[in-house]
Amino acid sequence: MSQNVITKDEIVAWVLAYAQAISDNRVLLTELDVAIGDGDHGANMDRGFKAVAQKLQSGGTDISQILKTTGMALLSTVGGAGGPLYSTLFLQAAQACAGKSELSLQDWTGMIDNAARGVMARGKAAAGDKTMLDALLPALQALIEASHANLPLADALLKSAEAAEHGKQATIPLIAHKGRASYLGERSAGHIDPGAASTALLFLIAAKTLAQS
Amino acid sequence: MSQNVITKDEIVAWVLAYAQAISDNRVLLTELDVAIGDGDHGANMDRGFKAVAQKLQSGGTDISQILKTTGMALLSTVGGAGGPLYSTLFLQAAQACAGKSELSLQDWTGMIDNAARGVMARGKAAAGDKTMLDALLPALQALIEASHANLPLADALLKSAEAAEHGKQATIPLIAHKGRASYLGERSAGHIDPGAASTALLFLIAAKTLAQS
Amino acid sequence: MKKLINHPDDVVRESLEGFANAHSSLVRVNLDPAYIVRSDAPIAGKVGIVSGGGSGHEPLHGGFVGAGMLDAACPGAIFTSPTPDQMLEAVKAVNGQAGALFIVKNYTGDIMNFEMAADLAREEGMSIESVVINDDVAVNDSLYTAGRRGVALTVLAEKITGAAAEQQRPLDAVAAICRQVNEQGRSMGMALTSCTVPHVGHPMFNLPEDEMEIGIGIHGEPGRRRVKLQSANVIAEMLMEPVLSDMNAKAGDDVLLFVNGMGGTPLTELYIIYRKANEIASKHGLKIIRSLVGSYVTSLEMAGCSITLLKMNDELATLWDAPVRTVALRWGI
Amino acid sequence: MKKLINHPDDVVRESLEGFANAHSSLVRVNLDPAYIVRSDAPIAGKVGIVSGGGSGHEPLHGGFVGAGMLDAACPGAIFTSPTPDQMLEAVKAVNGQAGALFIVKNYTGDIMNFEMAADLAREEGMSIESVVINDDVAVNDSLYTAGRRGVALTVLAEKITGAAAEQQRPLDAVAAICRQVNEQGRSMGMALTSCTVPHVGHPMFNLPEDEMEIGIGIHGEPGRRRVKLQSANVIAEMLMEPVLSDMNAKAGDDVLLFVNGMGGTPLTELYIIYRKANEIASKHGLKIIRSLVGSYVTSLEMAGCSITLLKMNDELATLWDAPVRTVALRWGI
Ligand SMILES: Nc1ncnc2c1ncn2[C@@H]1O[C@H](COP(=O)(O)OP(=O)(O)O)[C@@H](O)[C@H]1O
Ligand SMILES: Nc1ncnc2c1ncn2[C@@H]1O[C@H](COP(=O)(O)OP(=O)(O)O)[C@@H](O)[C@H]1O
Ligand SMILES: [Mg+2]
Ligand SMILES: [Mg+2]
Ligand SMILES: [Mg+2]
Ligand SMILES: [Mg+2]
Repeated sequence: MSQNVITKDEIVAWVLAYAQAISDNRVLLTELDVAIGDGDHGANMDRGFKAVAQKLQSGGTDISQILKTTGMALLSTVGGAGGPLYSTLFLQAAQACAGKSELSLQDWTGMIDNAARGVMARGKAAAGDKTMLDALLPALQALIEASHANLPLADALLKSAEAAEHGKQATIPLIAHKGRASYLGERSAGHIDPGAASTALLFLIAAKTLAQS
Repeated sequence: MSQNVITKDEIVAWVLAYAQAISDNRVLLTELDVAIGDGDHGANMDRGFKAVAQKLQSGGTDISQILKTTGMALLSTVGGAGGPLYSTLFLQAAQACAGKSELSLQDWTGMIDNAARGVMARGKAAAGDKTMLDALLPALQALIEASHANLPLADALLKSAEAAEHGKQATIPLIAHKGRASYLGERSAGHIDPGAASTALLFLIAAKTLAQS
Repeated sequence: MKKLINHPDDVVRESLEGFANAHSSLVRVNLDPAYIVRSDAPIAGKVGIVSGGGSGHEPLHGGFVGAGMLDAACPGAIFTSPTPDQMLEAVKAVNGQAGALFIVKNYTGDIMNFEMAADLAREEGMSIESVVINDDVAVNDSLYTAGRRGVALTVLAEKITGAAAEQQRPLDAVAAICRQVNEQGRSMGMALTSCTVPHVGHPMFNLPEDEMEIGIGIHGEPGRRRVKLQSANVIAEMLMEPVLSDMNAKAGDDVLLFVNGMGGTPLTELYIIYRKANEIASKHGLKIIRSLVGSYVTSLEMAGCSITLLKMNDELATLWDAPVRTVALRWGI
Repeated sequence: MKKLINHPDDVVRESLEGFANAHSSLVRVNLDPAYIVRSDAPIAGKVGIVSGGGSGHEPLHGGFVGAGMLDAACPGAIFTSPTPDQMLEAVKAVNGQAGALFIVKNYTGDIMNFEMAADLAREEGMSIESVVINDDVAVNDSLYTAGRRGVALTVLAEKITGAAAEQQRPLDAVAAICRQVNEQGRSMGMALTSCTVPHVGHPMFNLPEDEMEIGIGIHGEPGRRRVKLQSANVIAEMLMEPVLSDMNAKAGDDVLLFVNGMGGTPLTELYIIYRKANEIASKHGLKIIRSLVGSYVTSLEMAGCSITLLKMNDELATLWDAPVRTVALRWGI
């Protein structure tokens, strides 16, 4: 990121580091899902990102293709709600990067914007429904602001990670309106949404991997 | 028993008191059967003797008929191993008393002798197999000895109750060779046999009811 | 966690392998991607009936693959909707050139994965219809939930729809029957104990000895409320009341009464619930013309039950009675 | 104790009432004395097949009453053999003037009650034969035990014998088929958890999280030994080894492989066991020509399983395949 841009190899590193982080946090994600869901979010994401890591071992030809490979691998291995949603996230990200060999902050922001729109279209949820969007949308908002302010990429990634983490914590008091947790009604309040947790981790790993390389 | 004999009404009182004792000891008998059987001996005996008590409410015409009524009621309500065995015990006792309007010690001893033979024929068990016979046979032995020694009836009943109790306790170290407990092999040792416990109770109640009336 | 398994990662695959070994005369099993098809598929001119969902609900759905019911079932990981490629391959394997119907339980994950599969299948030129089953009256069907869940009614829908397809009715007619079943059926469930997902390794929730959960789904989630343990008769009332008040059945109507076990409840107990549910339905003037009692839509080893009422008519009764030959439901052939 | 019951005293009767309500097209139920008969009984010229035993093993035996299987079943109290008057009334209700066969599981209580019933029926002029099922290799058949227990093979014996009787074979021929099944079949079971008898109110034994019982029966009794919990594959080996070494099946023989659940074990797990048992049997050169997987001979809500192998021949296979129409086993009609 010496050039204030993200390279193809850094994208691979990001996804692989996320795969590792998912594996490390598998029990945590599972336990969050036990509390207000069905206890599979950790295992699902881990199964999916293990398959992704396998596919990305040999690197990739370009950023868009790497993200598409990731999305396709998730689609056929994760299942549940997480599968289509994370698959859509990466496939829509891929679409936004078509033809690009490196990503500026503006590119990255546009990519996350497209990804977030994809997730919203797929899941028909909105902010405050206690889903992964409650981490994803604040992260996007932080990126947009950083982009307007022309912050250095590393700072922008850090801010988006903080915003995602904040958004994740803010899911605690919410009553879920989408996904399995919504069946619990008021009993869903008092817990972090597992999808918000895995999404916050995605931005944390982006900040760690991409801002340090 | 003022005449050193047992009357028809005393027989009814004995069986009714035993029904009450079974009800009082139901949990105990059940727990003994949980340890080395299938946990139903208390419920089975209680169901049976509740039915018996119902039938005997209006007394009975003669001793043999009272005992036969008891045996028949047990046959159609107890089930399991206990049902046929206790039914046989009372039916064979009834047969031995046919035509008698009161029982001397010798009559009572002959009655128990016939009952014990019936139980042995029905269950094909022998002394030391860790069954109700291990209370029944010592009780019979004590009665025979008391009968030979011409002891007062009350003393004889007391001695038979003590012998049955002793026989019951002596089942503890035994490895069961008959009934459900035999499936446990060596794991059956260390427990009182439930059938021996219910039989010891039968002789204890006889001593209490018949020796005091 | 005490289970007859080897490793949590291998549960679904090994179970599927055992299923394939045991029932090779009725079904063919594909492992990657995982799906089960009836052994005589595809059947020319017949609408393919395809269902699927997370594993852990057995015999649903694999146990209902066969003549007169499902053409294919796609098992996901435990409590996890299957992936679109499974449905795509399955629907191709049962393609009799008359289109296919997806029977989908109403969960966000199932909806999305089946939707994506339908898109892919349509891209390959197939006609696909989907019916979403949402019979669980424990959940409000409002803007503020993912809608009512699909639970035990699914097995009735699969049986009746499968019979309609077996008669070579066209896709829209088959889908209409399935929708009719969904509209006319309601369910409600409860749990005495939690279940343990192999990957989680401990119970999903802790229920004290004197409490139960009312309004559970089939994924080990807690119910709508936790209350003191009640007798079977009171429980039957607690389940029947919301079912009856949500469905439009009136005195004189014919119904099918289905008491479903959650996996860990013995048949004896289901019949005690059935007895009371039957009494309550009869008091409401309903005529119980068909019955089903057993553990058909389960939640691993959870102890508990659900009650389903389906309002019947002559056509539904005829389709219910039609021959079926699957591992878990079989009559007439 | 968490159960869907009202009062322990009422469990068997209420469950039977629910069973009667749910299955009135297949069976008739008498409550006092308690027995279940197929709805078309008695059938002139047909040997009556009568079984029974303690309750708590459902669907055994009531679930197997119907065309091609049992004519009558007599349920006792939970884990308690029924009484002779039940068998006497049942055998009279199915008397087709061709005699009756009692299929009895080998327990002291069952033996004695059925014996007394047979005596009473013979006094009334009926021909009665009895076959005692004793397939459980966990118990030594020696002078020092009550002999091997009758466990899961019972359902196979009831199916095959029932098919023979349906063909109007005479009593001695029907009894001979039943004896053949008993001679050629062996079982062995294990438990992960105990069960709770309603009247007892607490588990029959306490099994730590990392232990299991090997060599259990079906009455909640502990097994022959307690060992550390093992994987499904090792458990399948622990059950198959004694079964194979006790039965006279050699490479090339046809067998039926039956994996039975104890009540609280999900189907998924039974198929994992089946998968390995199938592999072991195949390694021994056995040809598995028929299979059965499910909870057919249970021990209330106990978690665990048993494996049964039955050496087959053409006649047994034909009888196994013959149509059967009961609540719990049905095909061909
Ligand atoms: N409609 C939706 N839109 C966005 N995210 C959703 C939606 N439904 C569920 N999610 C997210 O998915 C997460 C659950 O994923 P996962 O456990 O993998 O799937 P499932 O709920 O099918 O078991 C939830 O925590 C939530 O963040
Ligand atoms: N063959 C036998 N002969 C004599 N008594 C026996 C025999 N088999 C079992 N019993 C007695 O029966 C008792 C068990 O009775 P019960 O629990 O009512 O029946 P079950 O064993 O059928 O559950 C045993 O404790 C034993 O004393
Ligand atoms: Mg989940
Ligand atoms: Mg007992
Ligand atoms: Mg899930
Ligand atoms: Mg018993």
